[in-house]
Amino acid sequence: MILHFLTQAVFWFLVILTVGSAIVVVFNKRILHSAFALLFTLCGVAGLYVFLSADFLAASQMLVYVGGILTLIIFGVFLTARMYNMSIPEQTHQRFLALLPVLGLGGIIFYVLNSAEWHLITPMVAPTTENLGKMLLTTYLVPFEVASMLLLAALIGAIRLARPRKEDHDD
Amino acid sequence: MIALEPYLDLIISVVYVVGIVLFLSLFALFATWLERKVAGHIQDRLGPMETGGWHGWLQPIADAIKLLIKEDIIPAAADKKLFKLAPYLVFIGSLAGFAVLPFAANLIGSDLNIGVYYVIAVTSLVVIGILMAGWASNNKWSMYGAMRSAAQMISYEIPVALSLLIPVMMAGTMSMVEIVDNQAGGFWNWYVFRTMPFSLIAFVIYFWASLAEVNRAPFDLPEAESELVAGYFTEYSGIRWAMFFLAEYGDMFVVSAIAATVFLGGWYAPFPFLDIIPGPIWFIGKTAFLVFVQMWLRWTLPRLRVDQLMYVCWKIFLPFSFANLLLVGLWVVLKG
Amino acid sequence: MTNFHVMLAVAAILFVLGLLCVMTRRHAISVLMGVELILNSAALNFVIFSHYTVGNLFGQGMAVFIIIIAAAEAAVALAIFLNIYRTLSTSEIDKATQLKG
Amino acid sequence: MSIIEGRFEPNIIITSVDALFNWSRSRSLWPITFGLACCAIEMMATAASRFDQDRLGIFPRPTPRQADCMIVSGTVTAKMGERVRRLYLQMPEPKWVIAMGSCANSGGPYWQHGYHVVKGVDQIIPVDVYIPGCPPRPEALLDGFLKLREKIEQCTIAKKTG
Repeated sequence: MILHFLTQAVFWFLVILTVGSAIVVVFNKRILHSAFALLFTLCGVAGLYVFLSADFLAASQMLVYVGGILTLIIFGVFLTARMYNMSIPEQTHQRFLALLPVLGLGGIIFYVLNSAEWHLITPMVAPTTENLGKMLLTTYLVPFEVASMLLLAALIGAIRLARPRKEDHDD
Repeated sequence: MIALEPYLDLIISVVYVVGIVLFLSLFALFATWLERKVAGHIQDRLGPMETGGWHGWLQPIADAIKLLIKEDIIPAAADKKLFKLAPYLVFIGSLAGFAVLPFAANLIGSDLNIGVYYVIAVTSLVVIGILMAGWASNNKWSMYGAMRSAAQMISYEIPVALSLLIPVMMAGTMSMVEIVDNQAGGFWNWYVFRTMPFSLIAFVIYFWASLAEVNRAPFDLPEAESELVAGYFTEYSGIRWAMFFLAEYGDMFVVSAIAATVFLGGWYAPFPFLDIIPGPIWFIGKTAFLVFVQMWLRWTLPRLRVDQLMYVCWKIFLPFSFANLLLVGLWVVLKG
Repeated sequence: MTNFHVMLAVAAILFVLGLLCVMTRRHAISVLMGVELILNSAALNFVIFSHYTVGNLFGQGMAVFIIIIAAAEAAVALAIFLNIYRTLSTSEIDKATQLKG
Repeated sequence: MSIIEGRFEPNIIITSVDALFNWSRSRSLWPITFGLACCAIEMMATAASRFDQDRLGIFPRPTPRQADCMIVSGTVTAKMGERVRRLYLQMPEPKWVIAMGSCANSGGPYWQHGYHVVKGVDQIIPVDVYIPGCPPRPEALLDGFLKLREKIEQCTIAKKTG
């Protein structure tokens, strides 16, 4: 009983963490605060993956999103803003105009969520890493290889794009 | 009388967590003492001698109490929220690694089936914490230190992960306990000595890259006193700085413990007849030895330049790790 | 209301918030953060459905691909933003109105 | 000041806590080294293998935020005085200052005609221990630290009376 209660408490904590920090990401005026709030959103989603018995995905989320993408984003902010301006403020535009379609879409999504009849099964809780690996290297081998090629192409392209041009420096 | 039976797991976990936090603090405290002794003896000095009688063993306690009661400065121009948050993130990143360290066959926080991968994943929190600390301090030295540190840690994560994949491949599992169990029975079964010389190369690459992961010399550019004052924690004082310090020594322990687990046979003795000595002693002993080697290197080698640091990672460690990985893969396939 | 519904709601909220972020914010990197929110919500949805309604791992496989694509996208996007900042010295995407570098 | 200081009346608990705190503070004096002139060479010698100030737990820190005391070793010019003061203000409480050598004590050889030299660092920051000499030997600096210990051991966290 108490274990169930604790699990539910952790679950709700993760939900609130995810949603709350996502709100900060969207509405905070300081872009770096947004970036650091994104950290908590990503961690919250990783925690939700654990509840969905997707352990490998949770670790990947931490590794790729937090360790890779988020660091890239923060570096991006540092490199494209005046670094010593502590607030790095940002103006938003058309907030109220944008709210209309977004709220409409959200309403539709929630209506569907509420009205649809889901055929739920009893979820299985088991380690998934091995089966996931087998799946990626048999059924999904071609998409997997394509994704590797995509990563390689993105890597080379990003280096090519971000490199300073010849005339930019003298040596 | 309340029936304790259903809560036993919970109580055990809570006790374990408290124990780990205590262990981390005590280890970090006495590692600072050991570091000063090692530094002293390498430089033909003695290190702390006076405080507390025998070889100054109370020195870390005095330092800790002093830091606890020191004024806690938050610079007026700093970003106060992030400034306060950053030490906790770094500390959590370091502490989370302890969850999967197998002190013995059944003395482990949680034997995750993705153990090795988990450790690599939670270390990312440290990078973000350091970036946060560096930026929130509003100090150019902190900023440079944080940028260097983040660049270095992200780059060196790749050789670390690639070299850790080699024992994972040989064991066929990422669970810490199973990896150690595959190395039972004498030091010739340890992964560092199997598939010579590939796994030895992997071990060396892992150890060097992990030095850069935890910002230790010769890769301690983020804290280079002569150029960056104290790197990303320049503005931190008192207890907040102590948390960074704790996390740094905790990280040293974690990376050494992983090396001991996946390469050096974890809690098993080097000779089977020595197995009467309990596992945790072997495990902590091996880890402490690697920590000692880290200190030894710190006080022996000069610091690298930034471009040399990146050169070593991307042009030496990375190709070697890739070739290594391919060859070990071939070995595993051929052996069936 | 079960965990299933709560998680679906979380995914939906993340999607909506991401959309709002993409639509309202000006700084290029904020827009990128909105895109990350949307991608996260999609991946979360895949995993929820694969766990609760199908019972196999295909949804998780899809989420792995989403993470891979997000990594590639972030790297390329930041390289482009860096170039925009270098040539136009602004990081607001509205100002980048010409294709000539 | 840290949070606990100056809030309690002196009593038996406070005095024993005082003993512990003063012990820790006096045994772990981390100086920010302010090497300004020839005295700095002697200060470095104090840290090196022959005199080994680390025996006493004296461990130099690069940043004022983590330091407990400041060794002003050498000639403080008027221009440097500002920096000395700023770094002193950046140190967290409780903090102490050791003035090392004649220049830092009183202006030294520049006391009369040195238009550019501060006549003693105590004109800009409070000094706890003066070490005479030009420059003082490492033993003198160590003795200065021992004198500072004696001073710290008389501190209390209790409310100041009177």
